[in-house]
Formats: sequence, structure tokens, C-alpha cells
Amino acid sequence: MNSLSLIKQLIALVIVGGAAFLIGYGVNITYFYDRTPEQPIEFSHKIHAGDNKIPCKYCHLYVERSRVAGVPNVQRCMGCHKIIKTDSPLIQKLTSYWDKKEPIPWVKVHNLPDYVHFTHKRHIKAGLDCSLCHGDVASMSRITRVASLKMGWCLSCHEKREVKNGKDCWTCHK
Amino acid sequence: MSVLNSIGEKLKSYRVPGYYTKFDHRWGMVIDLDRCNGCEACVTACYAENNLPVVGEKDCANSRAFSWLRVERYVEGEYPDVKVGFIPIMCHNCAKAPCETGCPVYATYHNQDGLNVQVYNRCVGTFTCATYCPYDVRRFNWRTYRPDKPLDEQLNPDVTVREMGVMEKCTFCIQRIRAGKDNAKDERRGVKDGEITPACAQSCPTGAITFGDLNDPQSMVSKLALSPRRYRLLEELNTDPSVIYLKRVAKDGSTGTGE
Amino acid sequence: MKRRDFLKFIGVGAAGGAAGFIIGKVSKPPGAKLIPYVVPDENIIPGVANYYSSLCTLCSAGCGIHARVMEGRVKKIEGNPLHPVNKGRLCALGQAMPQVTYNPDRIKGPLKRRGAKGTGDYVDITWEEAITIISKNLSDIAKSGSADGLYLLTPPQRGNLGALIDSFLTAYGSSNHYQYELFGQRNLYFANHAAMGLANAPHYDIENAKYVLSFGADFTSTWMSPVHYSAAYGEMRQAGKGGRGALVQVEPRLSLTGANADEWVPAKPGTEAILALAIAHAVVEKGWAKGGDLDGWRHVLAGYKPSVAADLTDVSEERIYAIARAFTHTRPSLAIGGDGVSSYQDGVSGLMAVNILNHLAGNNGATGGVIPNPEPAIKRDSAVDFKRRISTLAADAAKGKVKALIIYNSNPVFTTPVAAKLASVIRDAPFVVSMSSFLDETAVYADLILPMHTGLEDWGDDAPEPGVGTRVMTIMQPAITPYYNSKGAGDVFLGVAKQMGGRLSGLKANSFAEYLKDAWRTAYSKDRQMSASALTFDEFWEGALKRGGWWPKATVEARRQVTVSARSVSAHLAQMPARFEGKDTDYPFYLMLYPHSAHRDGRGANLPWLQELPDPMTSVVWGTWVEVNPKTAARLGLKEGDMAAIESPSGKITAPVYLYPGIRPDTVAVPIGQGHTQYGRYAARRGANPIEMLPHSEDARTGAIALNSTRVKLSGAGPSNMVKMEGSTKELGREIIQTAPPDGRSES
Amino acid sequence: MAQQEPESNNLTYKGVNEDVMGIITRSGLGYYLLTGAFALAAIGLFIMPWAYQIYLGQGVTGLNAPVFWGIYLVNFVFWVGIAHAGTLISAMLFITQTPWRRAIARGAETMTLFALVLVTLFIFIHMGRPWNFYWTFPYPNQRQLWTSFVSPITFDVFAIGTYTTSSIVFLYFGLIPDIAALSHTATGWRKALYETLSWGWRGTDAQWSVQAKACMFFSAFIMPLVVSVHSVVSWDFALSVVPGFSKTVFAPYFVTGALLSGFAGVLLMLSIMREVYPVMKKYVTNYHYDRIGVFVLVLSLTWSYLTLMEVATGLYANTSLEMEHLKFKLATPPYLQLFALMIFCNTVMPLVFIVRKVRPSRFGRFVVPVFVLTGMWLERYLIIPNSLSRKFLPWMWHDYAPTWVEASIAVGTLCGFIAMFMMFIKVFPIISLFEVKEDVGIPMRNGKRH
Repeated sequence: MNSLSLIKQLIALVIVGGAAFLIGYGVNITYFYDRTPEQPIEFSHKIHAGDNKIPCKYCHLYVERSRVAGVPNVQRCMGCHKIIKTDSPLIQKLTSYWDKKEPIPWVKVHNLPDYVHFTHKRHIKAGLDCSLCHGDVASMSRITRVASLKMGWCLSCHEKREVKNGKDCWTCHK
Repeated sequence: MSVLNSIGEKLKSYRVPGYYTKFDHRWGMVIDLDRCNGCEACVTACYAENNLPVVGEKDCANSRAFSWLRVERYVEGEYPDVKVGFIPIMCHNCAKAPCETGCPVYATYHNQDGLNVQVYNRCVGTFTCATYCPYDVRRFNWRTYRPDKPLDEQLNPDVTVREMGVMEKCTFCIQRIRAGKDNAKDERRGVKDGEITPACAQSCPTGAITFGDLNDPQSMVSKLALSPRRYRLLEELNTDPSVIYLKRVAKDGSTGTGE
Repeated sequence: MKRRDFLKFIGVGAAGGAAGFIIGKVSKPPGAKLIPYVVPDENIIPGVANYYSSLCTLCSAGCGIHARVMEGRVKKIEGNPLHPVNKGRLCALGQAMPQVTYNPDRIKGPLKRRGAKGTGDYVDITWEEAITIISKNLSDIAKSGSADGLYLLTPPQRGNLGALIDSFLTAYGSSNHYQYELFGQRNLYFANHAAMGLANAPHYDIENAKYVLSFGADFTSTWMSPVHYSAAYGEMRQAGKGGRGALVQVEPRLSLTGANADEWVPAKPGTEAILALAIAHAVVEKGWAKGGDLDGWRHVLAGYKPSVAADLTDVSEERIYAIARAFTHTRPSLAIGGDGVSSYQDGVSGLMAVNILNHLAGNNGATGGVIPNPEPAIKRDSAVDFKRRISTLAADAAKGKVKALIIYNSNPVFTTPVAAKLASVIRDAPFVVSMSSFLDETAVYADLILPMHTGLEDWGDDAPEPGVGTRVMTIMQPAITPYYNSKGAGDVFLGVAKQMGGRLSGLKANSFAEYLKDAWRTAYSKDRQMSASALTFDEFWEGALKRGGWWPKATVEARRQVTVSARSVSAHLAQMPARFEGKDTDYPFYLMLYPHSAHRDGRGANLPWLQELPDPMTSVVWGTWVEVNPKTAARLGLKEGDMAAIESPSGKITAPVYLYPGIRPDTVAVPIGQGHTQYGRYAARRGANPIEMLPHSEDARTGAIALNSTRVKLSGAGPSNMVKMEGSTKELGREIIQTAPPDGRSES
Repeated sequence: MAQQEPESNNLTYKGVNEDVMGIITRSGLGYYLLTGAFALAAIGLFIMPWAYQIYLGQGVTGLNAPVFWGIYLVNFVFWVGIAHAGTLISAMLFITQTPWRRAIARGAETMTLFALVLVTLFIFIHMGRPWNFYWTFPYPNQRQLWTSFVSPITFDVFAIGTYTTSSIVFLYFGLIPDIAALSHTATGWRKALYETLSWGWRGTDAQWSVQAKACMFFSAFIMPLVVSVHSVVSWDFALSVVPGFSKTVFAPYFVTGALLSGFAGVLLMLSIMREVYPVMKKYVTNYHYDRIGVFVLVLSLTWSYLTLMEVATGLYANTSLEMEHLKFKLATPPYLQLFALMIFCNTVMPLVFIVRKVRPSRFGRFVVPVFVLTGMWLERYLIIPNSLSRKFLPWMWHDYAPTWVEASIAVGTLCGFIAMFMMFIKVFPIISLFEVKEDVGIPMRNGKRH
């Protein structure tokens, strides 16, 4: 077969390139989403939960009482960091938030769509360990998402643990 | 072949929602038409509780108002012998629901509480359920309805804001049922009668609406459901609705509408 | 294809894919944020709702509410189950409270007028500036020696805010606190005071009554305390306690309550009082009356023989006797005089006639009858001030007496007839301050607009009227921090007092919350019933905040017997049948105005939920309509949905026709509530305001505006776009609403 | 009764090849301009309004609370009906060895194919969230969820899916020998295309035998589908409890109606093609019109009987539900007039086919099928939105009127149908070469009849 003419070849190349671009984009946002987003302060769970063995519930206050676990309020951070490591630049960043009485805009790593009903309370009361879903947070210097948080992931666990009505749609949907 | 076998095994665990043989509860409602005065407080309560959007004059004119619960009024006779009757109608959560057979994707099915639930995010919008519903209680998100800011501040976080193209309906304030069961579970007990109230029953000024578990013979609804005045709407269709009406009492047996 | 070409394609594809991948990575929208509290609130658990007991401020019934609050935002309003007024229930208007707070048209901060009055051209100022402007103006007026030129217009005040306002005015040197509300029941207060000596509204014990004879009282929808009376109605209908109570409704247009009545008596408009007196006549004549002085009553009722009344009222003689018999022989029975009889130029007469009925049947003070209320725990200076009324305000303004006018939470320009000229009073007043959350028809004429907290953001208290036969005090507490830069009315008055000092330095409280607590402390220390409920005031206060107020646990109180004497009543029976503006030849129809069930006097029209709430009797949404009997409409050639011009001697509006079988053929009815020219995006330029076409006719004794004293004519005015929700109202034998005989036998 | 043979006068293999190739290649600029115009109309009237609807939601339609199914569903049922004649003519008449089907079968099958494209499209157009259409297929998924096999909509997915697949396969199997024949004479891209699509067909006995077996198998397979597919479509309605929908007569009623509209569609299609390509007059003759006319007549009479049944059973039931529904359909303007028009179109108009002379006349070829198609569209309109306007609770009775979006999409899809058909003609033979050649007979006999 003859070699394609230049113009036809160009058009074909543009089409192939464009399609590949779209596929690449789609693959990225579907499968390679940012599991480890950058946070306003480089908070290290490794230092807090790992090295210093602070229990999760010390900072994530509401996990046994509410559907949300709750990020620690700035006052709680300052409770220790008024004294500890005040010379570190990161702590000074924290202190500047505290001085301005501004909340720290943490980026959500574990986010669920609006139509999902999830409650931490129920899972903690069922005796599940935080690491089951959140991974070995104690070894993460920057928090990263290990679970897919997709429906199949939820279902497989509910199935394995034989949760009562655990596979009923309205158990988790709202 | 082992791959096929494993797929086969996997498929065995696939769900066909709604085919429960035993139900934990059967939530039901008794509406006393002799008490109901048609004031529509329940309608606004429903709007507030369930994030129902306001569609505006134009869509209202095309019968697209979102009221999951509406109060129908029937008028018989001419002046001066006018008889008026009111009847609040919401989803009847039928045990044999015609809508459930319509849905191809199990967006609506019967759950273990005897509720005819709607999984909003599963809905693809074939309209079949709404067409099949004899009570005309299903409402559709014709557009993306969002309240003007900052009216969205009062949206109930327990109820999702439905997307465009999705069918929705009353589920007896299922978020309250869930919260009630959750509280009971925290206290390691069963749900007590009267503990869970949907927004309409809670607001009803005349106390016409009673809510409870029809499976529990001791519950208020079960007792009221034994009233000689009981009847169910369009019962001849054999939908087995969970909403039971108590007949309006006519003073001399002749006033009031209907037969 | 050549190998080289193939490689080229592979290369381009790979490059494109990689570029897409990388751009997907880079261009990703920022993820959701987690915003922690800086300092945690001990009471708040994110994701868990808190409930605050408070007070519904949307009408004068004074229901107790629970505000459901999550993360600092009100999510829902529910009735307070402990509250004796509404017992956990709530009406549509109350449910819509969050929409007041989060209304997109709320005024976000204090405003000062820049353009001409009425144009709505304002500039933002700070609260300090606003308070300074008021203080300066008031000081100037006081210095010029005309302190009495400060006029204050508010709705009737029953709580400590009223006390604060009154002490402010007294200290300042003015006595002009006008308390106006369109449905303020001034005639009812007057009639009950004149007949029975009651300062407060009595409690109508519908719950225990077995025969309720209501003269135009739409008590399950809008009248007085609709939620309380609806609850009572629900109980009355239950056969449990000695049989199911009956309800007979006398009114020319079937109201929501009338629609639920067992009997509808469509008396001719303006003759309801005659009917009541004829029934009384029949009672006396047949010897069914209770109590003495029968001769006196015979004398008073002499002119109202049922045979004569039958012609005037359009109600047959037999029916009058039948009602009289049922009313006196069914025990307990109760007659209620509502807006239907009190909205004439001589509304007091009708209410007097109803009082006579209750007296003759022995219902006053009896269970299931009219129960006098005890004195409220908050002592007010004056109950209802019959001297200060819209007409005197207009007259004072005409004389130039009004130097400054402060209008709080009231929209008189909308709720008074054009003929009352309130718009020009407010426009011409030298200094007008509007304390309102919305830019309404009145606020648009103000020099200064002070955005008020809504009921969910403010402190306050209330003694509900009518009470429930017991003393009830409700506390309003802020459920959320203010959403906008608004203030509470009490804080404004205290702020002005602080800045002006001098004669106002007596008002020392730092905030209204403090003032309120002090007032309660005083009441607690003086009131033995109050202090009996707790050991210390702090305990009492904590408990009251939690419960939503204070009311005695035991609901049984000593009931005073009240009597109505023939002599005291006869002076107030005049002018029957009622006079109407307009000759019946030119204006063939009686006009009936009634409050829209959700918008009431127009205050709810800016709430989208209520705009979209179908009217219970017509299912019309987003607009006004005029109810016309189908026969009348056919005679006039009007079809449903046709626009009709409604013209009275004093004005003209247009509204679409709704064919309403529940109205007399010689009457048309229009709901009040729509027709706003201002008041936000949902209310403005929607429907028509029928109050516009009323003459300014007041009851001479009370100053209540007569809503039903006009005749109108009707003519077609082209097509309209009336929106109603109903398809058909005919049941077609489908047994949708089934009925049973009263004894509970199931019917086949 | 002696069958009248089709007049295949003086046809030769070569002549047939040339005629058919001529239809494919020889067309003026006007034809392409017209095709382009229809394609543009499809984009402007269908694609763009649809995009508008997907963006803004179903709110742009006239649908409302009780009337959730409007003219999208009407069009859906209408095009399923159109799709039926193709199958009937191809499969049923193939099995019964009816000779006059040969010249028209390809055209009918093509019509089926494109009608099914529209059917599928209308399912998606009427959906609230068409981007989730694949949720209606049972496939392994992380949600571990089947589709509901009791839902008539799922029946539809299977019925339409099966019908579309087998129609494509059936059409393609018939095309293979023709494509191979064409590949000998074609040049340029056509040659490449035909060579690829003919799958190396050389016309060996073995190949012919397999092809014939396959066609026979698919005929037998598709034949029950004619009945089942439209029965399933009717169950979308009949399996509900809605008065006006819940009728036992619906399955045969819909199948009959579908065949009636399908035959009318074929009739109109053939007539137009003959006008455009006079060469086709050699193949589609008065005899064909005669046969189709008889079919239309018989189907019309059956349909009329079933319509009478539908109305009469409602009247006989005499419940408030049935009576109000019938009152709305038969006695309320404008539906009263539309119903009368429907009866005129579907019952009165086809009666002219009783007269044999009318069948091949211009009137019979053009006017009657247009009326029948209109009438059949009206029938679906009077069943679907009209029944929903008068359901159980009178309070919720609301009427329905389509908006410009719905009307535009209805017209736009029709334009798309025509454009697709016109393009198809330019690529594939619209008359089955080998089957017509079977009529012609083998060349040695020199075209003489035997």
C-alpha cells in the first residue's frame, strides 16, 4: 500500500494523538487520582501516632460519637505545641494560624460522595481498628489514602464480616 | 476454567435486593381523616426535612411541584350543600409495590424494614416506577434544582440533595428511622414505639398522623389499624399499602364526601 | 502502512497519552477541605444535631419550638413537645422559619438612605454610625422640646421587649407606642373586656367542647392560635371523651375550618350578628337559657325574633331553632366569634352577640367553654391601646406632630388600606427608622434601615395570647450566631439609650440578654408560683432555657366564673345589619378578605416554601385569586383562570377567578398576603393586594380595620396564568375519602 | 388459486448487476445535497436539542407529574413498529418461500436496522440519566448487583437487544454474496471496503450452502421475535395497573399495529425509491404492490377489530377508572378529533385496497401509507400520554403537551433515519442481487421463464 499523503498523515496523527490525550487524561483522573494531597502544614502522623504513640482518639475526638471522626481543633494542637518544639518552622506556621484565630484548611483525603451514608461511630463501636480502612497511618509521614473507598470495597468487607443488612442498598446510601 | 469458576462463584453472591422473606419491621402510618383538617403543615415539614426543592411558578404550572406529601381535597355538591374532604397522600410504601416491578436497576426495592425505598444514585430515570404508581407520589428531578444562596444553609445533611434526572419519593423519613435504630443500637435495645416520628407526623397540628411498626402488635399504629374505621386507599389494586386511613366520621352518616 | 509510519503513530499516541495523563494530574480541581474549629464548642459535635428550645416569632400565637442545629446552621424547626400552646406541633408558617433567617433577600447590614424616599437607594453604614444617627436625631428632638414627637410602631408586644420599649419611651418622654397588627383582634379584646371584664383574650376550650358554634373563626388555620386550636380540634373529634364534638360554622365563605365543619351556615354577609342574636332569642324564648335576668335579656333581644332574622340572614327559622336547641342541649358547648363577625365596621356588636350566646348557654368559665386566662407572669403596662390606632397616627402626622417614627417588625404600608394614607405619613415624617429584616413596602420609605435578628438569632420572651388557661412564659434564645450583621431590637434601644445618656441613663443593661435575665430574676423573686418550681434562680433559668420557658406543672387552675349582664351588652349592640361601602346596584357583590393560610397578612410571602404551598381550599400557588361561586361566574361569563377586575368604590385590583362552590353567590373572596411591591424576589410583583381597594373604615371603638365592609363589582379582564395544583376535585365514586357513621360502626 | 408470477422480464445477470451498481454509484449532486441536508437537519433538530436536553434535564420536555411518558415513548413504540415489517418480510416470507419478497426484502431489512437505531436512541433520549444507560445491562460489576429481571424494562433491553443483533446479522449474511459480487466491479475505497466485508466469499458450493443454512436459521430464529418483541414492548404498559394501559389485548394489538405500520412504511419506502431510481421499476412491480396492499388491508381490519375490542372491553367494564379514561380519549377535544383521525387513517383509508386497481395506483402507493403511518403514530399517542393523564386520583389529573424540544427531536430523528437510509443505499445494494438473480434464472436459459 502507498504511503499516506502528508496531509492525510497529519490529520491521522492529530486524531491519534488527541484520542490518546483524552485516554491518558481519563485514566489519570479515574485511576491515578491524588491519594496523597499536599496539606497546608506538613503534619506527620508518623511522628505523632507512630513515634510518640498518641492514640487516634486523642485528636480525632468525635469518632465514637458522630458519623465524622473530626479533625483536631487548633486549640488541641496548641495544647501541646505551646511548649513542644516551638522553634520548628512548621509549628510556627501552626502558631500563626492560632494567633490569627483561623482554622487550618486541611485537604480531605478520605472523601465520600454526598449520597453515601457512612458513620464512623457504628464502625468503631463494632470494634474495627482505624487502620482497617485508613492503613498504617502511624508509619505515614504524609497521610495517604490506601483504600479505594469504592462501593465494591465497602461491600466486600460487609460481606466478609457478615454485617446484618450489610448489603442492603439503604444501609449505606441516602 | 478456574477463572470462569471463580467468576461463577462471584456471581452467586450477586444481590437481588428486595426479596426478603423475613422483615425486621413493617413501618406504617395511620392517618385519621376525622382529625385531619387539611392545613398542610405536614407538607412544609416534609419540604424542610427532605430537602425538597422549590421549583417555581412555571414548573408548578406544569405539575412538577416536589411535594412528596400532598393534601388532596375533594369537593362534592353545590352551594349551599358543599361537602369537602381532605386526604394527605404520600408514598404508601406498598408491600406489593407496582413501582418495584417497573425498575430495571433496583433503584427502588423493598428493604428489610418493609419500606419501599428509593436509591437515588442508582436511578437511571426510566420513569417506569412513576408511571406504574397508582398513587402518583413519585417526583422527578426535571432540572438541577438548587435553592438560592444562602437558603442552602438549612439543607438537611442526613438527606442527600438529589441530582437531575433522578426519581424520588417519600420513604417515611428513612433518615429518622435510621437514626432511631442507630440510637437504639447504641443502647443495646430494640426500637421503642413512638420513638421514631416522620416530619409530617411530628408537625401535624391535629395529631392526625400516627407512625410506627405494624409488625409489633403492641404499637400504637397496630392498635389504631384495628379500628372499624380503617380502610386503605385503592385497596382493590392489591398493593398492600402501609398507609392506613381512618374514615372520616359523618355526623348523620350522610355528610362528608364519598360513599 | 510503512513501518516508519507505524512508529510515528505509536510515538504520537504515547506522547498524547502522557500529556493527557500529566495534564490530568496538574489540572485537578482542589479537593474538598476539612475545616476544624479553632476553639471547640463543648456543645457541638460535628455531625450530631443540637436542639435549642425557643419561640416561633412568625405569628402572634407564640408557639414553643425546637430548632435543630448542626454545625452552627439551623436545619429544621420542630414544635416543642413540652410547650402547652402547641404541644410539639407546628404550622406551615412556623416550619418556614429557617427560610426567614437564610432568606437571600435579607438586609445584610445597616443602611442609610441616599436617594429619594421609596426608591430603595441606600448606602451601607456601620452599627456605630446607625446608633449615632438615631441618638443625634432623638437628642435634637428632645432638645427642641417635642419629645412626644417620637412615634413607635410595633406589633403588639407581650414580652420584656415591650417592657423595654415602654421604659425607653417613658424615659424619653413620649407616650406614642402604637401597636398595630392587621389581625390583631382589637375588637375581640374590646368585646371581651366590655362584656366580661377580661383584660386578656380568654381561652376557648375547644378540646372539651361537644358543640362548637363558630362565627367565622378560622381557628384551625389562621385565627388567634391556630396550632393550639387545631390540636384541640383533633381531640374534640375523637369519640373518646363522651362522644365526638360537633362543629357548626357560620360564614358566607367556607374557610378551612368551615370545610371541616359538620354544618355550614352560609348567613348573608353582615348579618352574622343578627343570626347570633336570633339564636339567643330562640334560647330565651324556649326557656333553654341559664342564669337569671331573663327579662333583661328579653328586652335586649326583642328585635331579633328568628322569624324576622330568617329573612335578613338567609337562614331559615327552623334552622335557627335547631341550632339554638343543639347549642343549649349539647353539653358543653361553645360559641366563638372570629374574623368573620369582627371584620365589619361595627365588629364589636357581632362579638358581643357571641358573648351573649355563651352566657345564655352557661359556657363562660365552664370546661369546654370560654375560660378566662390568668394574669401573665410578665406585667405589661397596657393590654391593647384602643386610643392609638392607624387613624390617629395619620391625624397626628397631618398635624405635624410626628417628628420621628421608628417602625419595628411591622409593615403597615402593606397591611393598611391606601385610604389610610400611611404611606404618605411615613414618607413625610422627618425621620423614619425601620427595624426590619427585609426591605418591605414600609422600610423602603425609611431614612435608616436597621436589619433585625430573626427569631433564631435573638433573645426574647413571650406570654402567649390566648393562653391555655394557665400561665405560660416562653423564652426565645439564639439557636445560631447571627448570619448577617444584624442586631436585636432590644440591643438597639439599649445602645441608643447608652449613647444618649441623660434621661435615658436609667436603662443600664449591657445587652438585651442581660436585661431579659434580670427581668426574669425579678419575676422569679416576686412570683411564688415561679419560685416554687426550682431552688435557685440559676437552676430555674437553666431549666427554663432547656424546656423553652416556664409554665406550672399542674395545668389545673382556679377558674373564675364570668358573667355577662344584659345592661353592659346592650350599649354595644348597634348598626345591624352591617354597613357596606358601595351601593348594591352598582357593586353587586360582598367582598370578603381573609388571611392566606400560609402568608397570613403578607409576612410569609417572601418564603419560597410557602409560595409553593398550595392553598388548602383552592390549591393555588404563587399568586392571588378571587373565589367566585360557579353559578355567579357562569352568569358573568367568567371561566376558571380568567382574569377578573374587582372594583370597589375605593380601588381596583385584578385577580384570576377560582370557581369555588363554597361561597355564597352574592359574595366574592380574596386572600390577603400577595401583591407585594417590595419584600424580596419571591414576594415582589406577584398577585394583588386586596387591602388596597378597601376604604379606611375602622370600628369606632377599637380602631380595628374593617376588612369585610365593602361591596365590589366584577368584570372579565382577559386571560391569566393562575397556577393551581389540583387536577380535578371530583371523587367520581372512587371511594378515596371514605366516611363512617358517628358510632364507629364500619360502613359497607 | 393460481399465483401470479412476478414479471421478471428480460433480466440478465449482467443487467441486474449493472442496475444495482447504478443505484449505488450513479446519482446526481442533488442526491448528495439532499442527503447532506437531511443529515444536517438531523444534527440541528435532533443532536443539538438532545444535547440541550441532556445538559438541562428532562425539564425541557412537557412531561409532568402524572404524565411521565410522552412522545419519546410514542416514538419508541412507533419505530419498533416500523422495524417489524422488515423482519416479517425477510424471515416469515423467506421461510414460507414467498417469491415476491426477494426484490423488497433488502429494503425492508435496512429499514428495520435503522428503525432499531432510532428505537435504541429513543430509549436513551427518554431516560433521565442517559449516561448511566449501561446500568440496565446485567454485567459483572463491583456493586455486586444484577438488574431486575422482573422489570418489563429489562425485558425490553433483552428483546430489543436480541432483535437488533439478529437483524444486523441477518442483514449482513444476506449482503455477503452481493458485496462479493460488487467487489469485482467496484474501484477505490469501495473495493477495499467490499473486499474486507465479503470475508473472502468466492461463491463456492460450500459457501452457498452455509449461507443458505444460516439465513434459514436466522429466519426461523427471528420469526418468533416478530411476535415477542412487540409483545414485550406492549408489556411495558400492560404490566402496570394504570387504566388504559392494563389491557390483556395489548400484546396482539401492538403486534398487529406494528405490522400494519411496518408494511405501510415498506410501501412508502419502495414507492419513493422507485421514483428516485426508475430502474427499480424492473424489480419492484405492480405485483409487489398488490401483495403488500393485501397485507395492509388484512392487518388494518385486524387492527380495527382489536381497537374495537380495546374500547369495548373498557366500556363493558364500566368502572369509573375505565370510563374516565375513555371519556378523555374519545370525548375530549382535541383527543376526540385525533381519535377520529386515527380511525380514518387506520380503518377507513386502507379499505380502498379492497379494490385491486387501487393497490398499485399512485394513491395507493403514496397517500394510503402516509395516512396509515400517521394513524399508527396517533394510536400510540392516544394510548401512552393520554392514559397517564387520567390515572387513579383525580386530584393528580394533569394534561400533557409536548414542547419544541420533543417535537424537534421527533422530526430530527426522522431526518436522521432518512439520511442514514440514503447513505446506506450509496454503499450497499438495496436490492438483493443474488436473490433477484434466482428469479431471473440461470443465464443459459437466457432469461426465459420456466
